[in-house]
Amino acid sequence: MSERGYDFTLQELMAVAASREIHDKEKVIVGTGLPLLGSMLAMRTHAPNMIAIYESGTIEAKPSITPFSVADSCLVPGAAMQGGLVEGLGIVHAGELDVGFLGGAQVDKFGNLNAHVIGDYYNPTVRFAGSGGSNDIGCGCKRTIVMMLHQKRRFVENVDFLTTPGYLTGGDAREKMGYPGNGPAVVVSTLGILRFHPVTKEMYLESYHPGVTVKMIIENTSWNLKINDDVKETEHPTVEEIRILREELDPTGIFLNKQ
Amino acid sequence: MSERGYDFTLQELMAVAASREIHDKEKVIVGTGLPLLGSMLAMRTHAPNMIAIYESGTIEAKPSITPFSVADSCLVPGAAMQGGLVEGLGIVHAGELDVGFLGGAQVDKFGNLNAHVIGDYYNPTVRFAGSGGSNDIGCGCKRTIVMMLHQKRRFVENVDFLTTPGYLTGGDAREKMGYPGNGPAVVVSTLGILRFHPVTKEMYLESYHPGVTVKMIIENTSWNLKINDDVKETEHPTVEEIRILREELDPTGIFLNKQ
Amino acid sequence: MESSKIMTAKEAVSKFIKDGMTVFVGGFFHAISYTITHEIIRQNKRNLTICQSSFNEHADQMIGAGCIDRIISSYVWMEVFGPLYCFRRAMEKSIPHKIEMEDYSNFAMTVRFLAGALGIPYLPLNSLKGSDMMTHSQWMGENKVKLIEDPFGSGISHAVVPALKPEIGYFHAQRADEEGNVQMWGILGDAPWSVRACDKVIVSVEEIVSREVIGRDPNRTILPAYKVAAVVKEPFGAHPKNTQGYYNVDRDFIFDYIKMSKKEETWKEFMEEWVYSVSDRTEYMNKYIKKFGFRKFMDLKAENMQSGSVSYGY
Amino acid sequence: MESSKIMTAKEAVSKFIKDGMTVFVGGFFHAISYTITHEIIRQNKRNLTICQSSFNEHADQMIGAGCIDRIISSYVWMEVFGPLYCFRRAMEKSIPHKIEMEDYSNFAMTVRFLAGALGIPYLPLNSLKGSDMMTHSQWMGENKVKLIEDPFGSGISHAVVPALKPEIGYFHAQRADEEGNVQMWGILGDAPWSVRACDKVIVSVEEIVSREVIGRDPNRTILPAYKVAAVVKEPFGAHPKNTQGYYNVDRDFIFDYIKMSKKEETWKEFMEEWVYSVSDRTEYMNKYIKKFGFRKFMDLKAENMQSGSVSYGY
Repeated sequence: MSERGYDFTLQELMAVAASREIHDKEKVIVGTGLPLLGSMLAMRTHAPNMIAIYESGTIEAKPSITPFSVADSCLVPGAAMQGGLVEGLGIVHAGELDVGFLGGAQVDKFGNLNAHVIGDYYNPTVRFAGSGGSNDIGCGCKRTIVMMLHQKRRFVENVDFLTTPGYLTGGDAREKMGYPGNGPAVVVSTLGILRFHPVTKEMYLESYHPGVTVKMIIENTSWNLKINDDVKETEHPTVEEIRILREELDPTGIFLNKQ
Repeated sequence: MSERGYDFTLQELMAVAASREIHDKEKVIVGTGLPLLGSMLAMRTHAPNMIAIYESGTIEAKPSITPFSVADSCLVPGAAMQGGLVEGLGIVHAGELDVGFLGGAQVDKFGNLNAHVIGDYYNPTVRFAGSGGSNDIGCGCKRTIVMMLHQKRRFVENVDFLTTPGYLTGGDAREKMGYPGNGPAVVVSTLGILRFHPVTKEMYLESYHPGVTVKMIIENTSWNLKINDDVKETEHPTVEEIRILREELDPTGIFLNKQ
Repeated sequence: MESSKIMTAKEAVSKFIKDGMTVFVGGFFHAISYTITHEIIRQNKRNLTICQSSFNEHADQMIGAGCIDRIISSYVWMEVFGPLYCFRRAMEKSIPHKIEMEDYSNFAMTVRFLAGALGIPYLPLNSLKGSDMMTHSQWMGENKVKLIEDPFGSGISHAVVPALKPEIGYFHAQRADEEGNVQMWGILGDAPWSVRACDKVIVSVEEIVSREVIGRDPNRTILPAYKVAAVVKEPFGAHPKNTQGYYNVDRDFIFDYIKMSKKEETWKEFMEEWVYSVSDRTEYMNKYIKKFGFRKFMDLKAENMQSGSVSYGY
Repeated sequence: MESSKIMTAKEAVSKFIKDGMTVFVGGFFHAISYTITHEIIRQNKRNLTICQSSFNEHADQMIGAGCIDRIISSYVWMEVFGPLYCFRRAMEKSIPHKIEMEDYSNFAMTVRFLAGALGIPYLPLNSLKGSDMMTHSQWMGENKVKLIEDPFGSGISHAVVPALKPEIGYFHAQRADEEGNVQMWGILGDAPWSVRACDKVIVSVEEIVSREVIGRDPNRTILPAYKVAAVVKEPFGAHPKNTQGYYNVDRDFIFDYIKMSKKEETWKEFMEEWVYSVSDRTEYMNKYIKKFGFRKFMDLKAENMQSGSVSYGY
């Protein structure tokens, strides 16, 4: 991709899109990979007072290098507080955090996620990691940002196993459950950015990434995807955002040059 | 009191009696006052491997001076572990401790204790401290040692308020409740030592202190107290026990010379 | 974080503690914030509900001063030091006015805060059941505690208590940075869970340290800055109680308080001398040293007993 | 206490881990006891149920070696490093034999241990409900989790999970004394509650220190000696994982494991080289340094970043 006289990759675009979902002063439970880069980028741009929290119980981590794991030793020195999982996830469960990141093998139109199996739970074709903290983050954070590979077998009518609730069957189904958190705010996929209708809670396409067409996105989604009336191209990263990602956050290209 | 050529006070006799209830290697939740002196005496005589635990979350305290409070700062340096109440009482609640000490304003014949009020709960004649950790200790410790002033208004038919369960209505009433702990093993009173019948769970007199008669004890008990067939005088402290109490544990007489 | 939360006790109490609030009060005998407690009394706060696993003379002083309507706790007393007379006068004789207490066990209180901090709605216990605390309630009624059969079929019923999440809390600790990351050691009391259960917390500390000092030993932190509304720097802020590493209990002072509080008249004299006639903690400590002398003051100060250092390197 | 609990990993596993037991395995990515894990594999333990909030390659190796029948956890994977192929082969193709996993969320697992440690019989949660983890169970059936209406009348139902109290547990930490008082810092994972929930615990540590060193900083202790059955002194006992203050993660080694484990054949080669053909951790580290060189070994070693010391005086 080349725009405005500079290059950026799809990974970089997604990291930037994730970063822009975070507001200043928010408490964010940060994962690994793109969510981590997105969060760290937000802190270096428009959200300098964002509080980075890790599942492993690290609060306000200030790593001098980019961590490789939610339990990376580099997260601990300099952190404001270090506990265990009961500290890291307890505040998620109590509804104290603003933003969490989610992913998975499948997502449906109401943002429900599957991180367990493809096929039958008791005789899986493919077995994945399981929930880890995803279910807790999906139930507890005020809002969540879902990051997904956009493929037809991943954007499905019904998930094979519901690991983490989005809006369940849509409408007020989630509200009735009384979770502390309000559900997914956005899906940043490899093809576009999708949000949820305020009443029906059904996913719709807000923007397509540079080089991607709405048609491609429809073809890569199993259900009849709703398209926003003013669907547009995803906003591009700025030169400064790309510079920070490449020079400050991933100087050796270990995170962004993988795909 | 003068026996075997030396003196001891009632307080000292009671501390020694409490000490003798503790076996080596037991985990004991230690209170203040006489229970504390009894426990420390046990560790210096027949129970050198007793583990002293405090409600305040101190495990294996090794104070160089006798603590004045369960939260005395002298308990902390040198302890094996220091946490908070959730650590101190969590292991009581989980049924991990062998012995706890209890007291109160009233006790009935099944060892139920009142530490809340004399009179009506909502309009008390006298209001006391409340449970503190007593209820937890009474429910959770494998066995408890009750220390009481032996007076008719304290050894009552029915407690005005049941703070800490002994054997409730007797027989298998306590067992049915399914507490982790098995209830009071002994009452060390200011007049004698009392235990509980293995089946009926009713309190009976095992021994009377030197200078006290069975008649005096009956007169100072509100219900028709059962007397053991071979009721005898309470065993006297040894010279060494008294020496340790006076010279090592309470050299300034602050605990034992109060009454 | 962008801004300092350091302010005086006067400012913190005035800004964050309102009449009628449910206020968590930290400390288990050790490290009780007398600086905030006395400020609440001087500012004449009214109709407070105070909660803490176990209360000492700090509750007694607020009760005598008429600040308190309700108490949620397991204990209001001063161990072997003796009873608390304002508490008794209020409970037995409605002096200065009637107060109510919702009685729990110490562990039940502690885990009510634990549940509050973790967002766990209620907790079943092995304690409480069979006691009259199950059947007697002042104002919570059906919401105080319930006896519920184990849904997992053990055949046992448990006392079930609801989570407790106070609107505001205050406590005393050894140190914090200006943003409000708090480190505490020694006896933690119902902390860390109680302070984490509060919506917002005022903390008084012996020392303010830099964020960098906090970051060198992050396992020592018991409360992160985002929960903290105000940081009050107050050396000897827990006197007459102890603060591990800083000063010991002032037993004589506590015995004197208990003696003076036996009668309303002498209790008022004590309060006039140590609370109402001083405007802040600095005046209090000046008065203390003037009255008892520098030697007595220095006797309270702690010996230096170092923890030793560990490495957090990677 | 009267006697030392120091023994070798071989002795500890032989003495305390029996076929068919439910074994808690400590560490959350950080500080996983590979020394005990490898010894379990070498001693060919069978029919174990393993439980931990989240599992990494240590589970994968035990699964591949046929030690495991059942897993209670929220996660078996290696984050961005990749999937665990023995786990997948066992779940998808019953190689080397069929295994079952009881799936919870990470927080649900963590508080199942918390409840176990505190004697709390069960806990209600905001998580889990609405997910298929509520309706799917391998062997616990009705005892896995229940949906129960809030007895305090909020109108909300909660997923309720039972306490978990494993018969035996093992974990890795920085240091312990010979009696088994364990101190740990950095990322605690599901500790301290998980290790406290176990009846008995084997701990491997980087260093043995005196009881006096433990007593200088008792807030650092996460497990008291009375819960500990064995103390195994094993420097680099968590390699290829990290131990804060001692050594960093060996990323190359983990990537290599994941690559080798894609096929059964190459997985067996890896295991032969690093587990079966060495008799203990000392031989393992000798082989490591011989193969990768002293420089690579030294690159893993942690920098010195001191916590600083505080005073516990009074």
